[in-house]
Amino acid sequence: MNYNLKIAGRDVPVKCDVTGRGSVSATIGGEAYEASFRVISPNQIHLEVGGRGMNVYLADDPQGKLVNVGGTTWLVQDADALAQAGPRRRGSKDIPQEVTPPMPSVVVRILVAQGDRVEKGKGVVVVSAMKMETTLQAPFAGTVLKVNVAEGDKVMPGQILVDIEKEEDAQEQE
Amino acid sequence: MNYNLKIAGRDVPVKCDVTGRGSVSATIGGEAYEASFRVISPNQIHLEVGGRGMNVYLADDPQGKLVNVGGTTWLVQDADALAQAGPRRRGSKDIPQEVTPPMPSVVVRILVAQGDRVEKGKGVVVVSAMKMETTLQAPFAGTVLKVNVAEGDKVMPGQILVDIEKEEDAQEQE
Amino acid sequence: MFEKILIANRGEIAVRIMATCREMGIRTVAVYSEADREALHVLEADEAVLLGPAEPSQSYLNMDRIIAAAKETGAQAIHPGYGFLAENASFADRCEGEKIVFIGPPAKAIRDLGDKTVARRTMQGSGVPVIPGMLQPEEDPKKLSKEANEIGYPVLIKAAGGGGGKGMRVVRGPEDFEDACISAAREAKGAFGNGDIYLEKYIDRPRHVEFQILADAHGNAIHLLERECSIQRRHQKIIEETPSPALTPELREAMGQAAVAAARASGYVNAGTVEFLLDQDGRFYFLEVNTRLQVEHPITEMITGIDLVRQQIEIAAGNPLRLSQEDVVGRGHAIECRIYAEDPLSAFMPSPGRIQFVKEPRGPGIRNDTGVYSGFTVPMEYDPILAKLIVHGGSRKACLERMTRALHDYVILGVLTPIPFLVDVLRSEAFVRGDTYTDFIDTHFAGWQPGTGDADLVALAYVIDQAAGKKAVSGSARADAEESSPWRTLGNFRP
Amino acid sequence: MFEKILIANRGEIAVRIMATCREMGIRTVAVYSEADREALHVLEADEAVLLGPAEPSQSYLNMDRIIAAAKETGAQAIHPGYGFLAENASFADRCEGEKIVFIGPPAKAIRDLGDKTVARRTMQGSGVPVIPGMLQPEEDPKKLSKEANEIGYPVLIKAAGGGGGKGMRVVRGPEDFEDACISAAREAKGAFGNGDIYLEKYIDRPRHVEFQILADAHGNAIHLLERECSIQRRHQKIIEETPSPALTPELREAMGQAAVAAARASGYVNAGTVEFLLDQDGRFYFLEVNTRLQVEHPITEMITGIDLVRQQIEIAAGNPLRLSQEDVVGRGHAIECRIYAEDPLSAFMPSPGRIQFVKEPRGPGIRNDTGVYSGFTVPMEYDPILAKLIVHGGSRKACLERMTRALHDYVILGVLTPIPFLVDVLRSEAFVRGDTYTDFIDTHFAGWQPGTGDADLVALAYVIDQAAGKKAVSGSARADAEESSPWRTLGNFRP
Repeated sequence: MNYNLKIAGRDVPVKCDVTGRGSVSATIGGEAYEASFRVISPNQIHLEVGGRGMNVYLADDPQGKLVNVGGTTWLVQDADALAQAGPRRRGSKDIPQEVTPPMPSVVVRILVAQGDRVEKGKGVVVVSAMKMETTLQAPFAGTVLKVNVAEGDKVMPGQILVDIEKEEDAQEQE
Repeated sequence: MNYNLKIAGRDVPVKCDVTGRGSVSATIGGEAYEASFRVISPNQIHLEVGGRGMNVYLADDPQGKLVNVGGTTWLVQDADALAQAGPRRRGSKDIPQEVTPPMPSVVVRILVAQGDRVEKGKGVVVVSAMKMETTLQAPFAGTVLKVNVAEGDKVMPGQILVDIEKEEDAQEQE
Repeated sequence: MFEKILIANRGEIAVRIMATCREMGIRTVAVYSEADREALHVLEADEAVLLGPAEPSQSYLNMDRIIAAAKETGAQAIHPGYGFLAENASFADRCEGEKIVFIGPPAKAIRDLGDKTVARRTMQGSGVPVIPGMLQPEEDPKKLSKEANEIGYPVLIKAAGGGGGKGMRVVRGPEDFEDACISAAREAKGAFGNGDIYLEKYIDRPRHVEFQILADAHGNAIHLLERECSIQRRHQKIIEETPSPALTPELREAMGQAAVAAARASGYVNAGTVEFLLDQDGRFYFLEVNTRLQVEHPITEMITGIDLVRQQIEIAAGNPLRLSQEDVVGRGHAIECRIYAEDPLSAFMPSPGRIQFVKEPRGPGIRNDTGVYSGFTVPMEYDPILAKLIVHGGSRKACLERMTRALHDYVILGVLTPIPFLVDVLRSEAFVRGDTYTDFIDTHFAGWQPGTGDADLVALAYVIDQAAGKKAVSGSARADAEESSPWRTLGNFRP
Repeated sequence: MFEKILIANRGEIAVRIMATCREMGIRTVAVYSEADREALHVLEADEAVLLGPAEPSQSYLNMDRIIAAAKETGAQAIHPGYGFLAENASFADRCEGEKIVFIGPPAKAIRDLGDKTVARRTMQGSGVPVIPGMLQPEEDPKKLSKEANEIGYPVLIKAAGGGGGKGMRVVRGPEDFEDACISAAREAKGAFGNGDIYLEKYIDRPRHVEFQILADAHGNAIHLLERECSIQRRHQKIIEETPSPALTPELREAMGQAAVAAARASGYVNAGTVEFLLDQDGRFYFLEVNTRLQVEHPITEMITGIDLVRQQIEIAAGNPLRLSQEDVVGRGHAIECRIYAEDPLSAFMPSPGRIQFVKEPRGPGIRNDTGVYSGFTVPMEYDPILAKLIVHGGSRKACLERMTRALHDYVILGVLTPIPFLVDVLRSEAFVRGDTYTDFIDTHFAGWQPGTGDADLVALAYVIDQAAGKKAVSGSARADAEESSPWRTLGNFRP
């Protein structure tokens, strides 16, 4: 089977054949791997690669599959299916292209009103999660078309809190 | 729903109605109970009876359902279904009516041969599990019809290792 | 002794307090909000009472409901844990008025020590060194700037009403001073409903070293050695250890005595923590007293072998301390790592959500105080702490090795955690050397990124899970137990 | 220091040894039988080698395969754990011959101490008190009965070749003596391939008190205090504690010195245990030396804060002991309960099978050394020990409360365990009083039955699981989180 995986923002093409019960051969990026494995539980697989044994832990997640190897957890997504997936929690450091909270939160303050003109980076909504406030910024210069939430609303990642019409000349600024 | 349960050799008739999501009323033996519950995992239910909360843990078992309450685990069997179930691990203290091992084990020695006459309680087969030997006794006086196993065989509870024909007069001795 | 105690808190601290109560044969009452119906502290309690909606003001901060719950369930005492109502003097008053024992210090001690300038006056009055600066709050910017010149820049503006970095400003010179005062006062007003501010000499690159104290109602007061908590971000501790790599026996002795003096000066009863700043030259200054059980109390329990919650309950029941200062002997080294639900890759932004899977580390010297379990949904309304991993070792080195191992074996899937970040901090030369100052994270880990070494294995695990995982799950792992081993057998090993 | 160690064992002890290896940065090699393909010690190792079929003779006792595995994987040392090859002198010889370090005492010490009469001679020669009796094995029943008359009845017939109650007989008077000798010799021959027997004065209702010793290759030897292991059935320990409720400081001092003398007399190196019998009058007698890491070693680690496996590895690597006798200070109290797969209701018959579900106890002072997990099938071929629950507390009372609580919170479904039995033992007046003698179980718990108090709740849980459990499992517990609380809310509580 072939996969185009997205791991922490990197694209990783994978070719994989189950060569027998409990053993696979795979090509990841350029590298070839021979591995044997044992499914220990729905969340644990014991892997053996190059004579070295290790336990990996997995769980499905709304955004993809969470995989823990060697103490670090990664979000793995199937690039082909990514179109439908929500915004990535990780990777991209710059401002997301929509006004949406990075995590489930509550709207604390709304800093703009319909019709306001905003500069790129201006704070538009303040949300709060777990006692910490976060100010969501305008992704680009433009005009506020619509504010979709009210103070006190519970909001989720992917939900667009404010619609902003991008300015033409802002295009070039990007 | 009505159940006839067998718990540690005791018969326990139960009447139970789910009176709403997360709450039941039940009559157990003579006693009436009002309880609310929450399913925490496939193996854990949180119960609340008479203002007191407790966690119970459950798992299915070849012989019935294992239920842990207050630090003790019980084998609970549905009496109506018991006919098909294997021999009980617990409860009855006297010699089982067949020559069968109490746990998965290996046959170490066979002490009788076909045609032998045996007294009730005579050792007929020695099995071993976890470094401990156990001598299985004749359940009653009789004649050995057939020895069904050889030394070194792995045997399971319920499996009849030796067939013994009961003597008529032995009947009365019971 | 009490027969029943209500724990007015949630999460790991409520669970930890209940553990001691059960060992003492005391029945426990949990309180919970609608967001916490299946929280671990509810599952572990003997009884539980719903307080109200998720919002803290309507649940864990709702004094009326909590008092009523205690009366309804017949609880004779309330343990407030930390946070929420733990340092709320009026709640302590309420309890007293209702004849319910508040397991904590007297309301007056909470009130006096809660006001930073009052506390500074009390300490200075009893010979506890305080940071040079003002002993009274002030509003007039003119007067404040005069004070600033006397103290000498850099100065620190602080709020009299509370801590946590709210209303705090470092001012390097007179030019920015007035603006800083105004914004600090505004922030303080918002945070504590009290805009009072005052000035302290700003101490550069200090260590945060605190002493655990125990005082009973019979005039006995002792300290239980120190905890160094310099590893912080956003004024929030993330790693604590004891003993402090910075203390000499002499310094420990002196600071311990100051801590006990601070307890006596404030008429303190029950368990508390005296926080000090330790400067580059080994001078220490009183910072504040936390009038509650501290988040990081377990490391003290690990090296002293003393159960602090048991001590709190005994003291609250009016029993005299059975421990003398000589009985307190530190053994080995202990470190605590706080496991928050946060994303180390996005400025440690909170990461609530459903915990799909948890595997806790285990083994000699490892303790994990947790408030979550596989399948639990971490609410967004509360503090993001999931658990505290505490390890004990014979030496700081052995303790570090053990903690690194334990973090490596700690798997939490579903919410993000700083575990890989914590491992890198513990392995860093600066930490291993013990060069731990409050600016540690900013200095050494500003732009931290996780290693990407295992990315291929991650992909491999993913595809194996896709290819074989799902169907194999149904116990077919058992089935192929009879098949040929997945392991190389003798002869084709790669050494 | 070693870079890689092979652990020639399985189950909880293999897992526990690996934990210390990892903390020391040493890579681990597991060996396993076909019955252990998914055993925890295989999952936790860096590498693993299949030895062969389940039968111990073809796997964990197969010296050739184990030595070969060590060479193939490049392991520089082998830790034998306990049981299997741990006290096999020829295996120690084999390792030496192959230039692999055996993490244990020299072959000669194992051999000398393995022969009970040789050991008795050695000890008597160096002033360690031994039980009055013979110092040479004897076959001739006539001579033996002469000895018996000299010693005076009751006498104890023992096998020279080994312990565990095999070939052991108490004889109260001359009439039964000869038959007893014959059957004892036969049993000994069967068990140890050596029919030699000898006689000792039978000591009535003794306590079993053992001392942990550490000796390095440089002539340093110390003891790490005692463990009392009087709670036994079928000569198998089930509960151990330290300190012993029976020892005065003077007695502890004297026995500790005797233990160190025993170590020196036998040229002992590495960790070992000197077992004594303590009689009603406080006299103690040398019993035997266990030349390995003891099953119950963790309670010593809990009160001394010393990692015994780390010490074993350091000593085996040729390093001198860094500990002096003064460094060994006991703190608090520790108890271990062995969790076997056995049926407390059927004469503790072994209970192998698939573990459907495990929930381990957790909390301050609780340590669980385990070799199993949910879904693992416990093989029938090996020792039935599943785990060891160890707790530490400030006092014996606090420790008992903590252990009782921890056992109560320990859930294992699928195999039977003695947990309810252990709880009743710990709660019994005799145990609480510390009246612990080797006949404790026979005296107080012969016909033990579990309480039936909760039977109705068991039935209730069963029917709820039937009615609602199955469908609710699929996370619908989440769904009804929004519904009305299952808990009584204020107003209709029953106090």
